[in-house]
Amino acid sequence: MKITIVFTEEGIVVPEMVIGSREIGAVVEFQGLVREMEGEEALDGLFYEAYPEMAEKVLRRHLEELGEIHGCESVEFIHRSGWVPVGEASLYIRVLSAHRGEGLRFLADSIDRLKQDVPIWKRVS
Amino acid sequence: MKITIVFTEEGIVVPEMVIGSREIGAVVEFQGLVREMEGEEALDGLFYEAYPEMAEKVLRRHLEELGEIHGCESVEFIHRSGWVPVGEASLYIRVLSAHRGEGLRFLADSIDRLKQDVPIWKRVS
Amino acid sequence: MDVRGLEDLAVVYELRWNVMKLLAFAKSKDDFGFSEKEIEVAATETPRELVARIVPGMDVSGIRVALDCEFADWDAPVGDAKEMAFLPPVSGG
Amino acid sequence: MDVRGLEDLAVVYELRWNVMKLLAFAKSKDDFGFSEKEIEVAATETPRELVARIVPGMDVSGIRVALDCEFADWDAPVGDAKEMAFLPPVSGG
Repeated sequence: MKITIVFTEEGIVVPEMVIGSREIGAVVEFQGLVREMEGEEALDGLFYEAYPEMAEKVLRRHLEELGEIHGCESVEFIHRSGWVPVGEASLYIRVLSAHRGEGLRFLADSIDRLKQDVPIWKRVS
Repeated sequence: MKITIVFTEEGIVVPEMVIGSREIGAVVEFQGLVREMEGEEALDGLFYEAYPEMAEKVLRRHLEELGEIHGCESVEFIHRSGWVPVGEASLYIRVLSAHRGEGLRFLADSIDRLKQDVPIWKRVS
Repeated sequence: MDVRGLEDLAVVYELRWNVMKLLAFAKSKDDFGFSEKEIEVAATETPRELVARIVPGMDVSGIRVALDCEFADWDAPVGDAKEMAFLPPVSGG
Repeated sequence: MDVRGLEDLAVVYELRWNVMKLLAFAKSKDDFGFSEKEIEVAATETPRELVARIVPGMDVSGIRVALDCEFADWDAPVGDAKEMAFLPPVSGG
């Protein structure tokens, strides 16, 4: 499985889509946007902090495992750090796979695993 | 829930994203591409036929129900008909929701329901 | 319209004939030999009776029928519907 | 290196001191009072011992420790690791 992981301080730009195989039947994309309401509080944005070297390593291992489990073709994963204003994306994921089921499961699992132990933190200010 | 359904004979162009609320936290997009191998056979593409008036009606009812069930903000649904070459999209769906779980479930269910009884057919030539 | 029971309904319908548009999709086009056709139909006639009349011996098992863009019963009268569609198993997506 | 057992390993390690980079992330920065710091560490010292030495009384429950970008055990010797990181519960996404 082809895995691309990017941590960036800049605004996320959706990468151009390259369909490398005539056997890709499903493209699943996810964007996580910063929301205004976090609990009771109205925010202007969130500040993300990462330990990028470790985050890359831990995340890559998860994505490789999920690739084995679900059998997808490729994943592009972008996480923004620093200040992210409300309405902008902190996270972008694109999964290419033969069928939708495996792409959707890969996507859901990859976000669950991101939130499990990948060293990235957000704070309100 | 805001529902947009389009049937088109043209190539699908991903519509510009409009985030209408500061409470949207998840954008889930799906593209279904025509694959070369259908069973044993190598294809150049697929021909899609629709009964668009009824497809729109049946699909809208499904999406409204799923909106009640999962509580999403909006869905844009585009299905192409006519000849679709391998590697191009026959289907595009974008769901906006507060959280990823509801958006992912909405997306998965909407494709299941599409394939259940929405009057659209594909054939090899 | 003052209708008190099924028999009265039948009497009322018996008097009415509609011009109905028939649509056959996908494989049904081959089965029926047309994709679109106009035909006179009595309000009391059922889709199954209509098919038996226009394509005798036709087997509609596996095919769904719709009236005015709603799934319908093969054995219920068509009433005032203006459009009947024959729908083989769908395969969109 | 010719090592035959844990005791030999301890002897070998005892002799070695590393300069290690410590990293504290998120809330740990406040707890530790630094975000980055260099410190001399014996190969036999455990992360828990190191923390007790540099921030006496510090409670590390809920915090994970990593050595060279891998999750590590609070109670295993740091060995040759060059970087130790203190990781409060993550919240990315």
